[in-house]
Amino acid sequence: GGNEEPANIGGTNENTEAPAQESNKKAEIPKGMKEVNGIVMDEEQYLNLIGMEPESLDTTRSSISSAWEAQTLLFEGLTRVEMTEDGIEKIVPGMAEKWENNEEGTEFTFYLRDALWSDGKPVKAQDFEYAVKRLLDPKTASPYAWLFTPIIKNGAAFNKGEVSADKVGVTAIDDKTLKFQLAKPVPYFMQLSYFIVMSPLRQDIVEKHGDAYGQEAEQIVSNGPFIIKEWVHDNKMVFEKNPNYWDKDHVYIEKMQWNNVLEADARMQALLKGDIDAAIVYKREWEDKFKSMNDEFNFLAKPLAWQSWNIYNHNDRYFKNAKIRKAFSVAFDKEEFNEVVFGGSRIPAENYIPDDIMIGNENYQQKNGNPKFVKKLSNEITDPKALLIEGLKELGEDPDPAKMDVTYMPLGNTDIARKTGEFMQQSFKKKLGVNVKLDILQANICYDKFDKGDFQVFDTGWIGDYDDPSTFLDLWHSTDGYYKIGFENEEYNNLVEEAAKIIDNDKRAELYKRAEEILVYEEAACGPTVIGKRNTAVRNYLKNYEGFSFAKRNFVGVYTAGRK
Amino acid sequence: MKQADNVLIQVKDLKKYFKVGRKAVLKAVDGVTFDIKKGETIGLVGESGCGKTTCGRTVMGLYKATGGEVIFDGVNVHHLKADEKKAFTRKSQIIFQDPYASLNPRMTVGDIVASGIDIHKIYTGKKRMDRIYELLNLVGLNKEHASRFPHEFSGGQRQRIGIARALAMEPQFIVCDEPISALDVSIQAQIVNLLIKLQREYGLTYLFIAHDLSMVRHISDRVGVMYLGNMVELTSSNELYKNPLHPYTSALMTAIPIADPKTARSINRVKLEGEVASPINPKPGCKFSSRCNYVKPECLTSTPKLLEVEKNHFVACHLFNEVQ
Amino acid sequence: MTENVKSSMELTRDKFVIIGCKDLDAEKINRPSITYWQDVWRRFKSNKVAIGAAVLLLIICLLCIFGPTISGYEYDAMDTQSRNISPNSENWFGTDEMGRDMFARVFMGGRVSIIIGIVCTAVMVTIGVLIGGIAGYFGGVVDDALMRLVEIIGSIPRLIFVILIQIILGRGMFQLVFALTISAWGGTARLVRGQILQLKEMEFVLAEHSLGASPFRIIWKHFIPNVLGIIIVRVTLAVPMFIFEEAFLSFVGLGIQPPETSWGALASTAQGNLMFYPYQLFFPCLLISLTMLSFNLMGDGLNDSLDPKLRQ
Amino acid sequence: MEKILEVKDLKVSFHTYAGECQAVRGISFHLNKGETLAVVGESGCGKTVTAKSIMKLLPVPPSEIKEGSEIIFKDKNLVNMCEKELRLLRGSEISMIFQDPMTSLNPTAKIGKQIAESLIIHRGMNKKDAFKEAVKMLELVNIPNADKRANQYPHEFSGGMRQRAIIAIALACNPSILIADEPTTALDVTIQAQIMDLINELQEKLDTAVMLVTHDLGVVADVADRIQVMYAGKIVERGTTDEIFYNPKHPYTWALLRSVPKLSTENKEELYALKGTPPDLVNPPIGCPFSARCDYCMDICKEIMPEVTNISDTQEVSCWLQHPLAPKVEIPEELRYGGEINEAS
Amino acid sequence: MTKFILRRTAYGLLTCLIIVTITFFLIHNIPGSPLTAKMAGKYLPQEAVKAFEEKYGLDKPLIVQYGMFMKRLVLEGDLGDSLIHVGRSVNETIKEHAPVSARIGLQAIIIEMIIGLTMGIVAGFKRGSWIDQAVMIVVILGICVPSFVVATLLQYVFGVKLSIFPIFGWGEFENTILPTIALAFYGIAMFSKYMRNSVLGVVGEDYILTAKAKGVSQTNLIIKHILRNAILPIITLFGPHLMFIFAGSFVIEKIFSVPGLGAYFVSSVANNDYTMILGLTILYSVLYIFSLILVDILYGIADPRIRLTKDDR
Ligand SMILES: Nc1ncnc2c1ncn2[C@@H]1O[C@H](COP(=O)(O)OP(=O)(O)OP(=O)(O)O)[C@@H](O)[C@H]1O
Ligand SMILES: Nc1ncnc2c1ncn2[C@@H]1O[C@H](COP(=O)(O)OP(=O)(O)OP(=O)(O)O)[C@@H](O)[C@H]1O
Ligand SMILES: [Mg+2]
Ligand SMILES: [Mg+2]
Repeated sequence: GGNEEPANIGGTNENTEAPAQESNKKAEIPKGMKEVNGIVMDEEQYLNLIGMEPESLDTTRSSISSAWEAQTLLFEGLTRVEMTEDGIEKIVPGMAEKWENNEEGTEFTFYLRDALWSDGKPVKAQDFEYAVKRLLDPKTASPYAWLFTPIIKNGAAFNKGEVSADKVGVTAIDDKTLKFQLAKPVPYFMQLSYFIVMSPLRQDIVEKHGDAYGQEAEQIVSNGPFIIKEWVHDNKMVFEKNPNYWDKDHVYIEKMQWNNVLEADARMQALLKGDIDAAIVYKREWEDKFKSMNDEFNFLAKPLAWQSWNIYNHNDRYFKNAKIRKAFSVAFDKEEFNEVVFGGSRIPAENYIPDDIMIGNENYQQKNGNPKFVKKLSNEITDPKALLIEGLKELGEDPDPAKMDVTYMPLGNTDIARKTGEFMQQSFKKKLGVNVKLDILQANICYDKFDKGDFQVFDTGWIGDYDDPSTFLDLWHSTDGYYKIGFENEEYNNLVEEAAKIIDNDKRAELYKRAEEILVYEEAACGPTVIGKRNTAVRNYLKNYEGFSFAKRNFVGVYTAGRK
Repeated sequence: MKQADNVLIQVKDLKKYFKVGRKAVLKAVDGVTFDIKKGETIGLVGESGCGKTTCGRTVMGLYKATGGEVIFDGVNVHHLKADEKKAFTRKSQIIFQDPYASLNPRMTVGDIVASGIDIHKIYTGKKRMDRIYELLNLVGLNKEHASRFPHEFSGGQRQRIGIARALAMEPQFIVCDEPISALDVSIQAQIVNLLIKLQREYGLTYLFIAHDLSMVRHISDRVGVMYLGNMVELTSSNELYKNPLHPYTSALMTAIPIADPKTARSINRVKLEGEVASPINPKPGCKFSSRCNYVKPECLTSTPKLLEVEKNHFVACHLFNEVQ
Repeated sequence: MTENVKSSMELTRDKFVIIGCKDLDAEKINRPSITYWQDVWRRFKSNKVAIGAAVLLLIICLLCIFGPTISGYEYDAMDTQSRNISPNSENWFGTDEMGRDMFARVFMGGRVSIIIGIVCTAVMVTIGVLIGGIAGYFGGVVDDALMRLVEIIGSIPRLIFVILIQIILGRGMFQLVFALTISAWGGTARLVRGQILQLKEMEFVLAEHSLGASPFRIIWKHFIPNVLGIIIVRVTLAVPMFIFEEAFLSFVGLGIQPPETSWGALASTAQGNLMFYPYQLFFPCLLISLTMLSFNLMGDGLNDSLDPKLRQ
Repeated sequence: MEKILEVKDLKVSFHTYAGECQAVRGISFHLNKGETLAVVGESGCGKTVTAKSIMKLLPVPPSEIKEGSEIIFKDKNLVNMCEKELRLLRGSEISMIFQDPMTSLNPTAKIGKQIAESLIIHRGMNKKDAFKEAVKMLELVNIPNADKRANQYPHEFSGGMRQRAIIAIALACNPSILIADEPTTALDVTIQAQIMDLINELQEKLDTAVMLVTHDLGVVADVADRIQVMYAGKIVERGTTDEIFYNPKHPYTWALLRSVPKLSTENKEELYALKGTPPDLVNPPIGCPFSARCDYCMDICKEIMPEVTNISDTQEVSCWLQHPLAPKVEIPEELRYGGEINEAS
Repeated sequence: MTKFILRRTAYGLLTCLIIVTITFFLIHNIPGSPLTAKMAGKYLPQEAVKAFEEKYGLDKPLIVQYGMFMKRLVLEGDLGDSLIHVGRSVNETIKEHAPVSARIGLQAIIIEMIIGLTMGIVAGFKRGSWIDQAVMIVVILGICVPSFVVATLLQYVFGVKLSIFPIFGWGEFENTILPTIALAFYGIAMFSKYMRNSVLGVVGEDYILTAKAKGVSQTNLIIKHILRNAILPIITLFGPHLMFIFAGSFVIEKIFSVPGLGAYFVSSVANNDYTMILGLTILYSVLYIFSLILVDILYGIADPRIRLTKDDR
């Protein structure tokens, strides 16, 4: 899911204000500059940025963010998100001009605006219908079908091949009207309406290229602000402004090159040298450097809907005991962890749900009064070792922690993973006195072991798929959830189930709060560590840049002024 | 050519061809037949490049024969199993023509000389050392030399190392491929004396390849003359020197240099004129025909066979066909 | 004929009596006879540079044994307050990003690296020489079969072996050595084979055949001394290669696991900090380089002593 | 006669494990234009070392040309010359036929190319012409099928053919000095004669001086103008061919001449051979090096190096027997009637 | 010769088949699946997994999958689609990225050969001189300083500080320069080390004296006489090295963002991208086998005494 950062000036509409005054001084437009929509900007509008190789540009068949980043430039869904003046993210019209839903929240109808594909054909409701059905079609084998199968009427049945496509609850009433019928009330359905996998697709184009669709620039016909001109695999992507885009007046960038720079240090060097205009900063030292160069760079920090935690195997000899889990959950300093392992580039976890997840149109944590369950647990337990010993006694194990062997499995064999492992190892040893062995393996093998339950403590996490607490909490439902690691709590199951049935966000927030409390405070099912954050260093002349967010019409309203 | 049972080695129609280039075949040895009796020395002389070395090596089984066979003591040298081969090497040895190349630069002379002793585990420890010193002494080197390496020696000294190595095995049969060519006359004499002495005492058999005809005559019982892969004449050494039949042999005899300045200056040698035939894809006919003063029409078409024209005097020449 | 006789005064008639040659065997051996290997060792010992290199290596080894103790720090003790500190009088090599003392870590890592480097190289060379020797010597079918084996082992991606070893055999030093050497010997084997193909055609090998030498003897006595030079080069190159490869394999899950460390691991970890804390990379690399310098000098020294032509 | 090369007090040592091996121990001689100087002597007495020293081809280390040694060619001392200057001389002015034909040829280069190389260097020929010339050279040294043979590698040649290839290389550039180190050992007598003729021709045509190292006294008798007998790193006797053959003065020369098998000797009859082994040059004897094997050894021989005695203008010998105090010793019987060493054949 | 090449090629095909077969069965024993790799630990219901497996035939017994793979490979020369890169065929990936790696590789090899061999020869020829010692230092640095350090430093000095070459990107010649140098660094060290060693062995040989006696200049002596005799070990190394370099260096390609094959070699195994692994393995083994055939042929050319076919002894 996408989340906007309150601190940032976003959206395109605000752009008009400031330039309004400047327009008086028309005569003074410096050489090499021009004025558009009242904004004074550089004559030539182009950007050089970093962009990872997308696995595919096929929106229904991709699953990683690097693909979504590029796709968001090319495709626009029914809606998009915009930041209101008071910093609240709001869903605003995209391809759909307006929409309505029935009371129970099981039927949504969208009315499309007049928009064109980059090849001049009109965007039709059928393009959306096709996209959703293709997503659900088992033949597509889309990795994201699962998110929609339980939601859309007959989605699951169609996905299993039990019913035909025309039974699926998505229909183009006419060229401009699209109707969704849902299998159950889905309080967060609108959050999905801007999800990239729901972007429209041209059946003729997709079928023409078959399985290979999405692999070459020439194949792509887009309806978003940009078109892709060139795609040299593993090297670069060149985008150009889409002349057919409905809001093209607010797209100032004429040309944009995304370079596939793999090495983080190289990116920083390139940014420093001026080869690229903005890049994500991954390291404290670089952060300091760019911050110190504030006459050249702006530094943007943006939390992400992404939470990491130590997950325990509840079937394990030791970790079936809540006291032991709690002891481990508090036995490391989260601030320190953030500093040592991530160079302070993330946010120490205080809650289970990341801080800027929304519920409806409100911030979830703020709505609940920010209970900080994770922090609370840490504050309460001052002597984790004693707790551990208690837990061991409860289990009838040898109460001497020194005799306890724990295997910690960090996620993968990256540098970060190893540092995480070593940090945890040292912390547990110091604070709990237990012996920790590290199990450093390739990520894929880690997941395999995790799936098989062959682990004790695993460093994993979750990236929210959409902007709602349920994307984090549904995971732990003991039968329907994802985590099959032995966590079973009836109350928790009930809470999650109930919340899924209603659309009243106040009620849901309350239910989720309790669920969160059970999860990390009472049961300590996992021990949250840090929340993701994206730090971006941006050249000063780059205006309105916020970095990638797949909920937004990226680079609409972005321009450069004063590039040398 | 059936011989009495004291024959040690029978070489029958031995052929050794080398492939050179795409289609060219170099017939280094092209059908050579002779036999060597026990305790006998056969000298092998001939123009340089005529196949003496190749013949010697093929007899030793070091080269695979292209055709023909070599019977040593009743067994075919070219069809030996591993252990038989080892036993065979105990009985027969070769002294290599090129002394330096045949010495491993990374072995001390002592070890080189003792190679055979070590391989066949004849002696060990002090006895081995003593034997090494004895051998070095035999060939006119001294004990001090045992711990030196081949490159520290002069040409003649190297050659003597090779001789010592071959003698170390106390073999019955030695192919001596120009064993004395790099030695000064006094050492030559010493080595030849040694070979003869060993032959007298132990009944050794030699195939003695050399260019020094007076030495060959001195040491050999019979001498074979080779020309371009063929044996052209074979007879006892005295007979050969007194009565060379083949035109090539005659030419060879007159070319012997004489260690006396006055005679040397006065002598007039028979010079071999004409183009030298090549062993690469040779033409049919007698190979010497291009340089022969007595060439006849059939010399150009048919290859003469080695025939016994006088008692124990074999010649391969059309001139002597009628004699028979 | 240039040397002038000393004064003629000493010349007395009684010295001019012919006595002939009596003591023909007057020769005495000035030096004890030695074999090739004894000679190699003698010359190696007298090579000052090589001995110096050996001493350097010894010092490094001693530091690896005692270094972690004399630093006064635990090699794995994290101190989040003193992270990334440049070398100073407290932390002689500085600290790493987790605040651990680099001095202790570098020499702790040396233990693993040196052992891995040497053991793996030894295994690799042994197998490689054996296989290469056999293939080169026998040629024909044997050569074909062994070289196909080299091709097969060399072509299957190494990572696959590594993962499978990890699954089937678990992790540990032995598995690590196994994984490191499983496909490394192929290169050595081919190198040795190539040299032997050349050596095989030398006359002295023919001579040895004529003496009835066994293949083993020919390989051992003639081929090995003559390919040893190249094997030494191979060894000097292989040791650092294994040191770095060890890091890679440890990262993908085989072999040593944190908090234990090795030079390769230290170097790799420091990679991300190269721009900011180059000393974190410098010290492990320095140690590897010093070790390799001593290996190289010893190798060159050994090589010189192996070549009788350089004998003095 | 014009001296083209003069060697003065040449001393060459090898630094070996056993100690300093004094391979050449102070020899002086000269070479006249157009003459053939034969160097004969015991195997290992330093002939090759002398020859290589003149070319300055001995590997340093272990070898060392001792200070005070002079090799004067065209008024220049080769000992002090730098590599660059030497390179201009080598092959063109002075060339050498090496003793060991197999190892002296580059195993990986075609014979033709190896011959052509010096032509390219010193005669400035282009590759093609040089190769053609090389084929001619091969023909000249009597290698049949020369055009094909030129394209073969050394290992495909027989010993004698290799030797002839080496000779071809040495003769290619018409040198003014030819050092031939046992050039005909591997050749049969007919070819040997032809090669010697070839060298003779060259000599006549270009006034080349030849230093011929050989064991074959037959060849020496045939071609040499002067002979120089070496023993254990020293020159023991020197003279014209006739002087050495008919009036040798040194017991070692006697021994050499006596060892030649005569056609009169019986088959397999024991040949005359020197007993014992030459001295070890690491510890050369202080006195006459031959003393230990000399039938006429005297006490003085073991103590003091004999003086050089001039027998005639051209003949010199270094032996105590020439000393006035020494007893008169007659030339051994077999050698006495010089002319009849061999039966007429 | 032709016979030899034919025979070796036939062998090569057979070997390749064995390699593919072994690899095929080995990789399916590696834990994890392409899907877990793709989803990076995200939730994936059974149905999605099934749909995916069906699409790529992963649900069939291994032996059937093998049959399908071989059939497609042999009949159509098609290596199948990547399991990770949606809709991307392995053939295409190789076609697109192999030339990139190969280009850098070839340039690197040329540099290695020229500089490495020169350094080795000079060091060996002037054994013990200061040049020799300087070369040794370079060699030690070359083998002890990891390629990522070399690459990063090059990038920093020539890309950032001096701004002579670009830091990233691909397409122009100037893009290839730094990666080439970084890649060649180790090879230079390796080849000069080996070369020095074999030159040392050759300079003492008698035929070098012969050449000197001809008055051959030093350069010619080295080129015409020493090089060819000393080159054998270099040839041996050259073969596999050629292949390694063609396969691309992950580290260097990553640092300079070169779109080569290197990354695919690493990620395909890590991601259980079976078809990609097999495709790359085939590429790799074909290159390897071919380079070894080349080596064996070069042996005979470098040293005429080495015979490819046994005949004489
Ligand atoms: N590289 C070396 N190291 C040590 N000693 C050597 C070396 N080369 C030659 N010698 C010694 O120098 C002496 C003279 O050798 P040289 O090659 O000149 O003999 P030569 O007269 O040519 O003998 P031959 O007729 O046998 O070739 C020999 O005793 C030999 O042992
Ligand atoms: N390995 C080989 N490959 C090709 N040809 C060869 C090989 N060995 C020898 N020959 C050729 O075989 C012929 C005979 O050679 P061989 O060495 O037997 O002659 P030889 O009689 O010993 O001569 P020499 O007296 O000169 O030593 C020569 O023409 C030679 O070129
Ligand atoms: Mg021969
Ligand atoms: Mg000599």
